[in-house]
Amino acid sequence: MSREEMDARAKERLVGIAREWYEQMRDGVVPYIRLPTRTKRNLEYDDDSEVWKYGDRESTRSAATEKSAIHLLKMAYVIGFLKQQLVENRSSTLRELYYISEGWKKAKFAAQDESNLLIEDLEIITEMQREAFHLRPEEDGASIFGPLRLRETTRRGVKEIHCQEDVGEAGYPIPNNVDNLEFTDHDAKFVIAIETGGMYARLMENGFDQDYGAILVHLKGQPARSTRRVLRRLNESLGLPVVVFTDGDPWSYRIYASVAYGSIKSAHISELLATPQAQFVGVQPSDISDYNLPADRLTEQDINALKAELTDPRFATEYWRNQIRLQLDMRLKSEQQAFASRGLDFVTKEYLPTRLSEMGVI
Amino acid sequence: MSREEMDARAKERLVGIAREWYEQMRDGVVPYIRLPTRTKRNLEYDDDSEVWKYGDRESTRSAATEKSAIHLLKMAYVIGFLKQQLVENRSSTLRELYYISEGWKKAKFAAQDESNLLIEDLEIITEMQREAFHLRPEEDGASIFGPLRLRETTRRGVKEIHCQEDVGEAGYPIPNNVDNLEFTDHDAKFVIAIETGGMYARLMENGFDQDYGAILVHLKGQPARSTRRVLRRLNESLGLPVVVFTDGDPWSYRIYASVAYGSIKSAHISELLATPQAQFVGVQPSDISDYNLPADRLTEQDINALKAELTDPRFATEYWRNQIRLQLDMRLKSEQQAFASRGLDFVTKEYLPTRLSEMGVI
Amino acid sequence: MVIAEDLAREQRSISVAEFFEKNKHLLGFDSPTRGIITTVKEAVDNALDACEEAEVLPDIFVGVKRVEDEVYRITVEDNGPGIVPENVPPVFGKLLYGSRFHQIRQSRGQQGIGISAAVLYAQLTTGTPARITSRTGAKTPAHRFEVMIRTETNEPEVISHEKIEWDRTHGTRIEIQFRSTLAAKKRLLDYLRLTAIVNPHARITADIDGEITVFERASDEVPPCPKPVLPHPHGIEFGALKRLAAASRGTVEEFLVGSFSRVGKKTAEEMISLAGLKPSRKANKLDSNELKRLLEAMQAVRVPAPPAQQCLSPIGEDLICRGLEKEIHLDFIKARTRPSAVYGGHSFIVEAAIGYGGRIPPEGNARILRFANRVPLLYQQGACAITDCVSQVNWKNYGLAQQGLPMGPVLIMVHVASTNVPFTSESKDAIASIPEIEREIVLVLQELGRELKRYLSRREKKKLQDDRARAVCSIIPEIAAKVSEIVELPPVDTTPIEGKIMRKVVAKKRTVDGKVSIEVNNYTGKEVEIVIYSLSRDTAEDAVPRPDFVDSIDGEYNKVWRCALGAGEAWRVLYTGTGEGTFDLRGVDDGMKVVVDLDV
Amino acid sequence: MVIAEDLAREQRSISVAEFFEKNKHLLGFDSPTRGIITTVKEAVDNALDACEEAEVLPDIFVGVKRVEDEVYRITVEDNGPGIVPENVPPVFGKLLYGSRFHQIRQSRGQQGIGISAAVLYAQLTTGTPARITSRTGAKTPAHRFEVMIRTETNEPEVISHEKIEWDRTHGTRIEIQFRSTLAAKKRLLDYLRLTAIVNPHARITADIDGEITVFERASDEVPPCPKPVLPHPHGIEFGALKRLAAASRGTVEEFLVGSFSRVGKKTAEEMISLAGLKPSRKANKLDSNELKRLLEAMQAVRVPAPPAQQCLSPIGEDLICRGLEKEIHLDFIKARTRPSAVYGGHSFIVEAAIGYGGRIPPEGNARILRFANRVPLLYQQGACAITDCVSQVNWKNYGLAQQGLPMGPVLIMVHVASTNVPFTSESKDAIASIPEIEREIVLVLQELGRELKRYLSRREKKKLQDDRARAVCSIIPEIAAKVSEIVELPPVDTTPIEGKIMRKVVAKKRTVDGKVSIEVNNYTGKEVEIVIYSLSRDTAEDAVPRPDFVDSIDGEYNKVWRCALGAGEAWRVLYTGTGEGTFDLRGVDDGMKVVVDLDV
Repeated sequence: MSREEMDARAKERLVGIAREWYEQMRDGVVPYIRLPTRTKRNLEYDDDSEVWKYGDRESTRSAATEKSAIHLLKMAYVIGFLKQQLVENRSSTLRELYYISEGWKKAKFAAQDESNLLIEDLEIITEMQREAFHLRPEEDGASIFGPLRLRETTRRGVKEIHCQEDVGEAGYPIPNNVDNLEFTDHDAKFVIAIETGGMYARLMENGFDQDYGAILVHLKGQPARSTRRVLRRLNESLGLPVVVFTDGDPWSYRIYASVAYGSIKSAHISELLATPQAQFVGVQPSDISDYNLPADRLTEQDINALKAELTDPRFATEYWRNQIRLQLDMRLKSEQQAFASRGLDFVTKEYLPTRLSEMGVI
Repeated sequence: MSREEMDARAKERLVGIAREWYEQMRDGVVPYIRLPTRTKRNLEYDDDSEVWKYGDRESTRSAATEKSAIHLLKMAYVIGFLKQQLVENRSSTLRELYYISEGWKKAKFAAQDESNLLIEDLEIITEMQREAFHLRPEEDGASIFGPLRLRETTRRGVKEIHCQEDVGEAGYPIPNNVDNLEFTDHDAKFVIAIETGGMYARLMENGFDQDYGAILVHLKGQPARSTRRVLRRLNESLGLPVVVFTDGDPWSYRIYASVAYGSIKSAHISELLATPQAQFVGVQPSDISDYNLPADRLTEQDINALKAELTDPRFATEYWRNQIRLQLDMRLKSEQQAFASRGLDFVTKEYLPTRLSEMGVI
Repeated sequence: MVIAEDLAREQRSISVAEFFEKNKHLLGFDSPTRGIITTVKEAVDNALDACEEAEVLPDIFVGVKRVEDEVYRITVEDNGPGIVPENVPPVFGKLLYGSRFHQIRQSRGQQGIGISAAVLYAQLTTGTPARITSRTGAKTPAHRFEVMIRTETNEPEVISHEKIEWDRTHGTRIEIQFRSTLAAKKRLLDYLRLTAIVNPHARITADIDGEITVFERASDEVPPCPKPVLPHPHGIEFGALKRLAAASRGTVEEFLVGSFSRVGKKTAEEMISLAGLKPSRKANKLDSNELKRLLEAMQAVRVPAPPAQQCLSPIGEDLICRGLEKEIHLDFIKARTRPSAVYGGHSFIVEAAIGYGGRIPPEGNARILRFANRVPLLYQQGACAITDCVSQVNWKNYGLAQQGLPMGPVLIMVHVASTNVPFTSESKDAIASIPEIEREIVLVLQELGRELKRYLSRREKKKLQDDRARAVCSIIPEIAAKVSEIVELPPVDTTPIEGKIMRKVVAKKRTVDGKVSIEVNNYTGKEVEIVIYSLSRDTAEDAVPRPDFVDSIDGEYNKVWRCALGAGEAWRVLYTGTGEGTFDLRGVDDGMKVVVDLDV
Repeated sequence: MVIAEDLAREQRSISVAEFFEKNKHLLGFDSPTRGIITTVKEAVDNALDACEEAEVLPDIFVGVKRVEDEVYRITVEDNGPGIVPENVPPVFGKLLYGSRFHQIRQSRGQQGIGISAAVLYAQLTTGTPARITSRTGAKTPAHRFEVMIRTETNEPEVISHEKIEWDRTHGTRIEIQFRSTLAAKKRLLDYLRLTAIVNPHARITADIDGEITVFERASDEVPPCPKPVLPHPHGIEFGALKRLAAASRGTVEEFLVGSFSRVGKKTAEEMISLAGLKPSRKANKLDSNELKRLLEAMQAVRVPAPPAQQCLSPIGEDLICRGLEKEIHLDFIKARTRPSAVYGGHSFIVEAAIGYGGRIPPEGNARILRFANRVPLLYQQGACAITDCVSQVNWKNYGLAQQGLPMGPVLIMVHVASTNVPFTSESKDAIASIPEIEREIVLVLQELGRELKRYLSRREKKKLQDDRARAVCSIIPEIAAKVSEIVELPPVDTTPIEGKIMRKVVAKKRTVDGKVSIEVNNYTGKEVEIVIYSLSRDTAEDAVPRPDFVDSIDGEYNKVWRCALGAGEAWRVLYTGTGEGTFDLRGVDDGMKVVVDLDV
């Protein structure tokens, strides 16, 4: 689809929402909107796309209460603004949107969170991504280092970049809008997504990308949408296996889950963001005992998060149940850099080769 | 200085510390170490280098108390480890160092903070930077976008990169060790360092770099050492004015101060990190009222931070005192993206041109 | 032996007056300031008791006047039955002399200590006698006495006695002089106000050093005077039983029936047989062992509760509310009188009230008003079972903040009426913690808590609804405006929606393709009877349903439909026409309806 | 008039026994469980008072024995002076009869109510008389009485009276029967233990239903018996003055000097002239106005505080500590007796103690022990001025946690001794809040708080020092090892440093270029006298300073130096030699020295 076609469709769908409200009010109906319930319990596995999506539970927001009426009013203002932006071919960040609402009186956002949630609602209703509304995410993009050549269409023209040869030690930074990205060539066997910068640099220093034909992707914590889309595309269009290497704690498992299955917040666009084939490397709870890693005691929050994961459909496999129960028994967690306690080379010379060949990746 | 010479000097200085202790103990003296007091009150302006440095106040850590004895023991272990690393030509992150200490029994670090502070102590004593000990910082480097060509020496060879032409929309990411960086050419009139990603993208989208010959540097909050060193070098070796554009709150003024004057934590290497000529653009407290920007009320912490700044020698100018007092009167703060409330182009078409020409930069 | 005899020489009897002179604080005379309040309280208690016994509507005067530097004259005068002259000296000049000690019934004073203690402390601080004026009826003269107490013997000493003229036909007046201060003036007025609240049939006039305050009656009915009852068999102890039996002349059966309340012939027989005694035995011939068996039997047999109706005089829910409302402005007030209950053979009734809002300060602890036998308790709030019970109740359940005591604009009033109120000390400041009484207090407070909660949540709900409806009606038009702008169509009318949300009756008229439709929706919660008027040139001959009435005026037809619409129901009429003309709905308050003519 | 006469017929006098029978709780007999404790307490108080008056070391037996289902016999027997037979019936069978009521001095019992109230309640619950055995000396027989109280008249009724044989030569034994339970057994023992603490000269043997507990004496000295004193002119009220004056036979001057304490001729003259009276006037002829002037004058003239030494008997700091330590294991104990003070003309003395650690539970509130006139206060802790004062003190200043009361393993004991302890009620459970007394209590607690703080911070400091020194001496060798490894040199010896840090005396010998040096550093805080021995083949003829003594043994020379080294001083000797041989330092404990021979 061309950019113009995409813009026209986005505008049409946004205005469609307003049109429905118009008709409701004309018929004496208090305007309302229906949305899928955005909770863990309404996540369902979609066999076709192999990702987790929202199920059939819906909730209705009707302007019959003050809170919901204000919500609809804000949504109306946002639709109006986005329509204008599309007409003028401008773009903006969510934060800017938040400040623009300053002039909207009752429809002014009280906090950034609110405008973010509202944009997610619009994504769900229109079945389009915020980028289609010309909204720029502000999240930090991650970095890529490895045998990959790509082409990025920027406002300043088309750039061709090789992610080992044309970049500095910090690698290639993933732009916000990966729709403008095209992978032209590669010499890789798999992609390894890494949670922390320290480990990313360790793999680079130790030449892991060269030795094993790996594309290193630094996730920078909970990965941004753009990072997740790049991973999915590396997997899908280049056919490369994707593995995820994180710390060994419940929050890191959620990082893996958001790469592999999509997150609850963005279940409406899981098909674009999730990489169902992504595999978890570690740190596994069993690694903590197997390698006697330096570990911290689980906090109350950690334990609660692990218990929540036991009821999370995305972790409903035997592998995860065993690992999580093991961790709840041990009451310990470790970071990925904890492998340093066994020497700086241990992770690239011992742990990863063993683990990846077990997993059948190398 | 060659890499080998640099390594030899680092090793010599580190071992020198141990030698001193050896001699103290041989003479029946409880081993000790002297360090400048690292507080705001011990910051002094150095007329020669035009930066703030530690003054003459010193504190002594003597192994006569358990806490200090443990500290010295840890320092001894770290010196031993770094000596070894230099001998073997390896490198590591602070986090890895922290995990390596696992095997050091009594000398094991209780928290990451502790190893960071200890490394800073060693920097002060040896008058060298941690990079010289082959310690990699883990901080996120910032990004550059603008008419600048540079050459980076990486483990994988030398790369030549132009920061508009050879990079994607995310710009050029600054590597951890900027000693390996060389600026080869540029077509810029000044450098603008920007606190938030949203504003960085706004300037890029609006073509501010092209229209005004600006090198955009995204600070990503409190700037990393590598970012501050890049700014200093852009100023010093290319002779470009540096301006800093942040949010309008006390924490952001500290970002400016750390660029311009150095931070308290790193006053021992201010000469390398600080850019005394850097000027503050905004958001100024007076902008909040002049442009009627959307603003939040100052919190108790904000107010305390502003009051602390009134006693900070780095803010002891009439300009800053007036601005800070004005803000304490208004009890308001604004973010830089708050300019969006006056339209998406306001900041690049109105605010920055006016402000920069007032400042004599354009 | 020498020592014991030495010691023996020191031994002697102590008069009860000496005892209480030394232990002032036990009777509430621990400070000069407090002395005034205690004196007024004792005198007013006696006045109210006397009026109640005489079935007179009390009219009481209280005066406090400075006579010299630190000396005050306290005067309390009533319109009661008066005191016969022979009794004036012992009533005022002897501790432990009175009429109510041996009676089992609710009364304010009981021990015969209070007023004579005031006389005792007055003479202790100023050396002056008490002056009492009393008259028992129109046909007798008034007598004036000056009385002191001989501390060593606890006997009255009459300093002077004369017959005088008095404008009152009956009543008593006491004047005593006290060394004191007026620091507690506010507290004294508080005491009188509280007394007025629980004695709504009394008028009290106070003259505090020239400043007059009148507490008017809230009721003109004299409450019934409680009648003495016999002791209850479950409340008797061995020593008392032994004494009663020794004084009896009849058989055991006669003794039981005649000396105890609620014991009939049958009950007495059951007790006697359970005790293994012959009913014909004389009660005064029973030995200790037999009496013990009898006592056990008396406890074992079921006996109805004592006749509380007769011996107690609760204020009643209505009069409590009236009394409180008269003196304190409140938004909400509810009172409860519990059924009578028993502890250790003594009847008691707990009454309580809870007030909210009005002029009660919205911050801080709830105000707690404690009463026992219609007497306010002013001191030692912290040591009182009432306070303790108030703290025990979980007021958070009832919508109040609580830190020990409940907080906020709340007033809690508790009245314990009993034939024997268990005070923690003779100064009668606080009720002792007796489980049976505490249980009743907690129960009544919980009942009232539930009432309060109902009130608060009704209030909260109403407020929320109003807020919400108002907000919605100001937001929906804005949504409509913005949405209309986005879809680039004329502004949409939102009045029907507003009606729906405001829970009103909404009538809409709309004409499409030559057919006029009028639709009425009753969004209120109640059935409404409405009349729809449509004045236009349309004849509406094909209207379904047909109009109840059509009136032709200058070529226009006024069509009238009547209908009853249940809550949530809709009514609709359809007829051929152009839709011009006027249209209205009647039968519902203007505030409750929205009429929208979409053809205009 | 009819009404008044009706009412008059009901009026009658109430006996004090009736009054207290009805108001059991006022004297501490509100529950059967508590009744036992109150009875034991009253009897033990009387026994201790009697022994004190007779200057006998008390030996008291307390027995509680179940005689039937719920009936207990309570026995208290002492070795006091006994009671003469004529006085036994009124002492035990009449309320308000006693020897100490009119005396101004510290005593446990005072009102003459306690023990007869116990007799009253015993007969009320079981109908049995009290049995009293008493003997006043070896030459007289013992008398046994059975006594009851006629409630209506408050007069004793002797049921039986006989002379009997008794193995005691003097003493009193009372036995009464009570309907009760033994639920409060622990509390009863607590009461006896506390009594033993504040009466360290008493031995108390308890037999609670067969279980024997003996509280032994901590002291064999009989405390002096407080002597009665005359009333203090500042503590007199008008009524009392009037009464005293009326009873006087002499002149005003004689009256003042003879009837009041601390009033000499000069003071009396000052008062009389200030009152504008003639000194020659007879006191009993003064009229009310003159007496008022005299009273004012008596208040105006400065008079020394009452003679507390004579009329009060504090326990004393030493005996308080011994009493507490005997019964409770403590790590720290400190007691303070304040100077005597006055409130309302009554002398009082506050004593207190604070204990820490030992067997006191480390969690929860501090344990508070309250005493008045050597009697423990068991009930109503919350209503007592002592508790209030404990809460008022900011214990956080003294190193204790505090939530209202201080917390942790702390015991706080407060004893108030007075000629007239102001109780909140006649059950004598709690001391009323009198500013003068509260001030003294707070002051003594603050004094003790400072002592406690000193103790705690000494303890803390010592602990820190030890911890630190131990830690340092285990870390420094590790630093040395690591540092030696880094610099690639032989391991460095760290024993001298350890000595320095452990605050020891460190002696080091080192030989460089044929010169032996011995250096001694005194790192302790005290001067030490040391002797240095160096046994080697070196003659040390050029030693500076020269050895005090050289002994030659088999070709070796034992060189001996003596010196006194002040804290922080160093001593050094230098001589030519090889440095071989042995070397030692004496005169300091092994634990206090470090000797390092760097030549070995």
